[in-house]
Amino acid sequence: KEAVPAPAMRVGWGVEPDSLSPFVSYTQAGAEVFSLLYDSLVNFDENLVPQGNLASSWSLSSNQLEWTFNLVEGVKWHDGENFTSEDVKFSYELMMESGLGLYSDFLTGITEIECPDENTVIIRTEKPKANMLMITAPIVPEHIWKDVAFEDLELWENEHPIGTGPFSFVQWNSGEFLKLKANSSYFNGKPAIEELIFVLYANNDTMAQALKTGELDAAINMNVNQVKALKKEAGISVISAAAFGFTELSVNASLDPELQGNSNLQDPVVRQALEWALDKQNIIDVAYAGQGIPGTTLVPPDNFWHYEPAAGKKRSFNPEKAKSLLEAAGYRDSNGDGIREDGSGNSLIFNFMLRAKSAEEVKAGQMISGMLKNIGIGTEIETVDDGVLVDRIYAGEFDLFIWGWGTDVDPTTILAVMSTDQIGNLSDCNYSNPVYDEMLLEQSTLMNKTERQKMVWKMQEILYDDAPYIILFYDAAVQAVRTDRWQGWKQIPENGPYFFNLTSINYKNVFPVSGN
Amino acid sequence: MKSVMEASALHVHFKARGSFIQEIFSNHQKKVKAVDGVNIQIGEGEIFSLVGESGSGKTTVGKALLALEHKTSGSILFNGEEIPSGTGKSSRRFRQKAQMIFQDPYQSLNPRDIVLDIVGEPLVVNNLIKTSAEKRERVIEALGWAGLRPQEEYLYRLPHELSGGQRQRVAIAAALILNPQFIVADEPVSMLDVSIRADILRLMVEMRDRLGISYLFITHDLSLAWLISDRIAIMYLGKIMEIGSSELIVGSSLHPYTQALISVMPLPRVTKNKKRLILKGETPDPIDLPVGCRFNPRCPVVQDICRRQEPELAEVTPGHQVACHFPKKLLVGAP
Amino acid sequence: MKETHAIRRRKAGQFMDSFRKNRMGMTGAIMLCFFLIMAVAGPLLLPYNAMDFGVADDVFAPPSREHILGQDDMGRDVLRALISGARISLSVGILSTLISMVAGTFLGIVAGYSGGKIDVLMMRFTDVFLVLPWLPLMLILAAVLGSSIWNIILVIGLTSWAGTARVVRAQTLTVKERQFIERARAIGAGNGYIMTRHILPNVFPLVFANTILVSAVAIISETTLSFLGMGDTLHPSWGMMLHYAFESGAASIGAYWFLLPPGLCVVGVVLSFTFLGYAFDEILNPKLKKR
Amino acid sequence: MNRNYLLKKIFQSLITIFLVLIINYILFRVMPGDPLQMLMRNPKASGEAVARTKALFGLDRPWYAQFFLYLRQLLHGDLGLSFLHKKPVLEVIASRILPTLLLAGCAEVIAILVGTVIGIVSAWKRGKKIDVISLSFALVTYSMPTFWLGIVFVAFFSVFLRIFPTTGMVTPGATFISEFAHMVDIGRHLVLPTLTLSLVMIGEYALIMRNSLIDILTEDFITTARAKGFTEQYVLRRHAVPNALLPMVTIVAINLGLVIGGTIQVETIFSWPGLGRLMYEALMNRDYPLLQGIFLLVSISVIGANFLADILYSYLDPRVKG
Amino acid sequence: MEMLSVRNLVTQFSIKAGQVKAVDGISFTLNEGETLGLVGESGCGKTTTALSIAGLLPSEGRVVSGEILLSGIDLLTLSQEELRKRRWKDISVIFQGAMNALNPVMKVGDQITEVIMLHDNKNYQEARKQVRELFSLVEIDPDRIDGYPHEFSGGMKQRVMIAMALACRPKIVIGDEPTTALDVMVQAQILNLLERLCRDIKMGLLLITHDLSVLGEIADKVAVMYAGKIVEMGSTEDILTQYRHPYTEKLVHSFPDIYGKREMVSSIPGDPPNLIDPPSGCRFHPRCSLATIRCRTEEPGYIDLGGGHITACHEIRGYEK
Ligand SMILES: Nc1ncnc2c1ncn2[C@@H]1O[C@H](COP(=O)(O)OP(=O)(O)OP(=O)(O)O)[C@@H](O)[C@H]1O
Ligand SMILES: Nc1ncnc2c1ncn2[C@@H]1O[C@H](COP(=O)(O)OP(=O)(O)OP(=O)(O)O)[C@@H](O)[C@H]1O
Ligand SMILES: [Mg+2]
Ligand SMILES: [Mg+2]
Repeated sequence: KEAVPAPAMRVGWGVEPDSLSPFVSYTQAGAEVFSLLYDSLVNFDENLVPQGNLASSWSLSSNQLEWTFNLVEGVKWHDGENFTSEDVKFSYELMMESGLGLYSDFLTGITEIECPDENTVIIRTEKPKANMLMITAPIVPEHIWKDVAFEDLELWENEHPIGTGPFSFVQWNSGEFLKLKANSSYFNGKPAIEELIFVLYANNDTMAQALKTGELDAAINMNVNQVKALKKEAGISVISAAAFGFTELSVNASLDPELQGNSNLQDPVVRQALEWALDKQNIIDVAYAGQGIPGTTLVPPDNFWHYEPAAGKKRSFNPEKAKSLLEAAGYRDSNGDGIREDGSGNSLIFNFMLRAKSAEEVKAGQMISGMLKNIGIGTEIETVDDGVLVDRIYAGEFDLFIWGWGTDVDPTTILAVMSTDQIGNLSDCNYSNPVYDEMLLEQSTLMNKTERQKMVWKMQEILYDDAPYIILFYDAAVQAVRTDRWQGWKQIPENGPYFFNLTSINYKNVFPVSGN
Repeated sequence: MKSVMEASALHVHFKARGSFIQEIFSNHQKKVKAVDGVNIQIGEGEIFSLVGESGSGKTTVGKALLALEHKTSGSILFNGEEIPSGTGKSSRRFRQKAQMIFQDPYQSLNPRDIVLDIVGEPLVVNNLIKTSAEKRERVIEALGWAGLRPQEEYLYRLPHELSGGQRQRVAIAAALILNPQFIVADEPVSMLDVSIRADILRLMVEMRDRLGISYLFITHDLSLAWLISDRIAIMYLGKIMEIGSSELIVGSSLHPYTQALISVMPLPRVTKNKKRLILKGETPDPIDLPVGCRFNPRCPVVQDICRRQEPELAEVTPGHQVACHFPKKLLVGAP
Repeated sequence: MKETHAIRRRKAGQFMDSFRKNRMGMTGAIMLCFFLIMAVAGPLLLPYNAMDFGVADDVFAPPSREHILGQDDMGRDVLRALISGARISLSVGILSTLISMVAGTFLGIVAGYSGGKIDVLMMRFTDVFLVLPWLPLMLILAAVLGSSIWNIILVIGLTSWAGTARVVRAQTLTVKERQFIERARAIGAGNGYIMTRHILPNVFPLVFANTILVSAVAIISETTLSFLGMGDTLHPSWGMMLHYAFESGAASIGAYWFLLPPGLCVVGVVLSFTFLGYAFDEILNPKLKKR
Repeated sequence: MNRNYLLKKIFQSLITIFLVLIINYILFRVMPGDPLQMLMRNPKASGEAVARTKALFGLDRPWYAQFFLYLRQLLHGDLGLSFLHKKPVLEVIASRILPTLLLAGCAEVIAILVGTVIGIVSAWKRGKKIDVISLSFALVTYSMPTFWLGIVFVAFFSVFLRIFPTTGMVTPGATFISEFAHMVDIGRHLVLPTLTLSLVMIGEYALIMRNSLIDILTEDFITTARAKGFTEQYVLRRHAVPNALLPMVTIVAINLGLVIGGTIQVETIFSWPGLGRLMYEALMNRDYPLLQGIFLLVSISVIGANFLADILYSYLDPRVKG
Repeated sequence: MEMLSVRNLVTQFSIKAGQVKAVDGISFTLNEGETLGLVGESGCGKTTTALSIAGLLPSEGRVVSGEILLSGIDLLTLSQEELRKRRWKDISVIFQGAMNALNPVMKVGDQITEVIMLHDNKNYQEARKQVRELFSLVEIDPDRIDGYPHEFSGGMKQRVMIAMALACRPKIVIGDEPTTALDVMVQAQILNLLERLCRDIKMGLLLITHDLSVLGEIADKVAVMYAGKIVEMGSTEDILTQYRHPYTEKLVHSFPDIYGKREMVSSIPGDPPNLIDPPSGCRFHPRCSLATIRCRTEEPGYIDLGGGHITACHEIRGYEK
């Protein structure tokens, strides 16, 4: 209809990057865009197994402390400059030095980077570094970034990003759209999408409408309820894929006597009883339109590191079990008001914060509140906005709330949330366990995958038993694409999402339906 | 005759709404000299009239006498004592003794109140009654004085259910209920139909005769003043031009302004070829008073001195004071 | 004081006569009655439990014999939710209007009657509330106070008094010039007495018409706040229903039974208030009296 | 134009602006949510980095010092840095202001025109069928929540009829053959949001115009004009309407603040890239400087509009004096 | 020469409570250059008479019957459009309260030019020239032609209204209480002006007032109205001194006469009648001291007392001529 040179692809999304600078952005949308504009040393294949990207091959020294990466030759930046090993060294060092950006965490443990020649990078580490091949940090051009003063790094907008990636930057109208175009001289071959336009939608209802009317070719952050409806539309493929993340009921498990939470939550029995009381499938069905998988531990299933409790140990919906656990532990309803009291007569009534931002979480919260009522636990629901919630978490003035996490391929980041040193920072349940803390450090140095898996499983088991988090379910990413316009769409990994899947494979591989 | 109310050298000046810059930055405020040195004495049982054009300051004098307008200078003695200003006890007592009747009976009664409340309000405000039965009793009495009979029929009416004359009677009843000694009646009949004016005027005279109330009767209609008052003062731009008994003022006025007023007064007789003294122009701006005699720009017999020196009010014949350099009778009027 | 009552009745009677002839006013009254009955009696007939969630198949189930208006995003009966929402929406509208009316009337009368510096300051203060963007101001206040139903009422009340204050002040200024105020002063009445006994009753009729229009705005405000996620989830108003309808994509998935009824109800209630306010204005505003 | 009157109005406006500044400032200090938390999107920032950021935004000083700092910066036209965008607030606002002006401007103009016409017609034909119909129409639309009307419009016009695009201001990322094609594209996107925003405002304008005109029509000078032998239309146009328009001038200016509220809703529904949505995002992200900036800007524009209205008023109504 | 002749004019207002018989069969004539005064208490139908003649009744008012002949043409038979074209050209009106009769946002000069342009087909410049002349005629500085009404004093506004009324040289000018609300001195100025204009321009003036005393100064003839009817009519002299009707008598005696005896003026007892359901017989009978049974039942006809002096009273014998 409009004068658009085909083939252009319009992708609707609900959030846009907070910045185009890898040192400033902390969002998933940002990461997605960086994966298109920039390349990293390695990235993931369709099964999320690391593969070479800018690095054509690599080797690890026998003491496991020195990595040598051989780079692809003849790679050029979007502005025509040559890409060299110095760019890699520059990027990594800048990230490590500033500590800014989504990627700097992955670089911990690196002690030295050396560039013996233009196409070789040597990276030395203090201890063996298990996640070295999980680093997807974008390599930025030294010839541009060297002019940015270190103090300004946090404010420098990177308004016109130059990368080596499959797409180059055209235009960003913040609040409207972000436009990229195919990098015709991409060393891995030019993508079939000539123009890639991400369109920001302030609400996902109109986004779905736009997909239906054909204003969009794909939509990323769809509403769970739309799955059913869109399935009926011809030419649209809608998926509800296992996303990289989970939603949890977080419990204030702090043992600190100074903190303000309800002290009965310090008892693991109470926390476990909470989980026994929840019909997770029902919550998913009603509050999330059936999209999601009941959850157990912090690492999502389909991931090599995921630990699934044995059948005998697993806490599934069983209110009777919850009640008997509580009875046994001495929580009885002694005054007949339907709410249990502890030994000293304090009612088991918990403050329960829900994020006003998320309609689904509020719904889930209301259902949970009802389910807990059934086992004699009262809740006082408060819907708050994120600012308030964060304040209260830091002040320790909370009992229960619902929120979620996104996860990586590598389990370290998410497992770190539960470490003692994250209290007051990332930890939002104030969980503390010295044994766990030690294991967290150790697993990151285990180069043997099986060994490391064992330890990671053990950590998850500890958490499952202590239940500071009650993992409600693993999130589903609802995404839809118009298959009557583009073909070759792949879910990554198997049953995974089309977009936001830690790779840029779909953008590089889809091609127009002939005759369109 | 003992004087009930006595004002001497009364000045009331208002801040002129000057320009915004002046209001903020300048101390030199322009003033409207609404009342500019007025002396009057009102005797016991006397009806004293104040006559003048619109804007001459009649109402302001009346309000100042009742302490409803802040006087700029001068003294006001009520029964020989300076009238109180604040809201203290003595002020309360004064309010009860001195009352006011307003011009517009359509405006001066709260349209949402019934007669009982309107007339009884002075009692309530001044805490003079304890029970509502007492209030009712006193209201009925006052309505009787004002000639609204049978009283019960009026008690629960709203103002809009009364005729103009009845309304003014209600207002009078409300003024009488506190047994005042002195009443300022500010144009009490000017809004009423001619056919009912007489009743109200008669009522006022009757009250004077029966209760010995003194009146300051404010009017722009000289003939009404002549009709009911003992003495008349003619006011022009905040100053009194002439004072004297009714007969003297109407019959042998000495000030050209008074004479002009009399000559243009409409009369219920054929006056087609009457000789009238119609003053040219309009009343000057009270903010910018003319130098000398304030009447000089319109005076038909103006002389040089009138433009330089302001004449003082001086007694010409006993009981007849005029503020004019050349008081004499001009040949105008009389059909 | 039998007679006083009789007078009141007489006045009320006159008012009713004019009102009955006013077609829009009557329409508004009938509509409002409908919603009032819905709010008062409805929950007795069709009680609603916000915790009464369904199972998977109930979510967005279209209208059926059992659920005349279908089921909502959590499988609850839309009709019942609607009825229970009436109570919330109406109470929010009425209570917040009360706050705004009391505050606006008080400030308006005091400013108008006092005049001078007090007036200038109070009116500038009022201006601030008129010039600050209203919806974001409400959103911020709601965020500050937290989104319980009482806070919502407070927030709407606090942000909507400025208009009333202006109307009241303007009216006070004209009433103040009436002679009966002067007369009250002449008999020794104090300012407080004059303001409450004389100004207030004469200002009130116009305030009243204005107030009804404010209620209409208050209900829309509540709806909007809820829609933007600042409502009280535990007391779902129509606005909250619309919020969930929209958040769960009711429009795009075609669940019109969840999107249209709450919207129409809001329009209905607001319209009834608007019609009433319009009619009262026609009747009580002397400026609009027929020649 | 009376110089005095002008000065007085300027002075009054300045007082209001000052009060707005104070309230604006206080408002954002009492908001929950630690701004620093929002500011440091990097959750693992070192203490040093936190201190640096604090200093950058002046958050390390006592509140009064912050206020004076704020005032001083304001005097230099500096509204601070947006927490969220890490850009000068003014720059962020500037990038979003045009779409809002376009949308709100079009909607206001339509609402004023249509509202006035409805008001005139229904006052003139008071009590007649056309009065009842046009007024009912205006009041019904007035009673609709803006966002709801928007949703219904999208469902009907964009999805069912498919005659207007659902969202946005332009077809995203499209390249246009000519500037004209670009305009047409914007125009097509503009229709629904404008319609939504204007419909909900028409009612108020219609009602005010109607009441004001009815009031004027009872004035003696209207009888005089009729007596002079002019046609009804002439009397209406030349004598009644100019007088009746006076209150509209004030109302339109005051309503500007309300329009902004409306744009938040419309811009959210239609993903219009304007100030309303920016404000909503800023609110959701505790971007104080940005919010403060927008508030200040909006307030000052409303004050400015009121000021212009006053001037226009004094021009239209010669009775107004200083 | 007879210019205006009103015959049996009946005008009513339809209101909720019923039909207000505001004007109930009045007849009079007005000759060229003559001034007829119409006097009566508030609400007796004076303004309604004026509005009926000028064809300006509000929508609820209606001329029920009668004739209004202007130079022999019955205005009531004309179409709206014809009437509109004749307005101001034939009959102009000076309204009660000039402060409200002028459009506050329009220059006074323009308010006059527009009517000249409409009826006399002149262009703006010509019309303006004429307005300046009119201003001189009514003794206003012609340079104030571009002023706004609020810049004028009450008396000047009234002069502007007079100038406007004269703009198209009408045959008849109706003055509805043109001097009420003005100070005596200004009132005298205005009356003087009107008197002079009547004489110079030879227009007929219908002067409506509730103040009988002003008529002594200016009117040739006076008609006394009571409750929608003319109860007595005659030369000014006749009415003020040779009155025959008890109402006229009471009215005359309501005004103090400073050249007469200083005695209390009289008032008329009772309330004005309800015009929806007026009293039977003579409408004045409930307030009349001479009323007999006949007055209560039989409506009096006009008795011609000669010289154009007529009165409607059964008890006319009660007076000595
Ligand atoms: N409150 C006030 N502030 C400023 N000026 C005032 C005030 N009250 C009266 N004036 C001015 O004082 C002068 C005298 O006013 P006042 O009301 O006393 O006149 P008046 O003789 O009673 O006139 P009227 O016959 O119209 O009632 C007028 O010029 C008036 O404008
Ligand atoms: N528009 C109207 N609707 C109903 N009744 C009316 C209307 N206009 C006038 N009347 C009634 O008609 C009667 C005559 O009114 P009119 O205005 O002619 O009196 P008037 O003699 O001019 O009185 P005034 O001296 O007060 O001007 C009055 O009883 C009045 O109430
Ligand atoms: Mg006065
Ligand atoms: Mg009249």
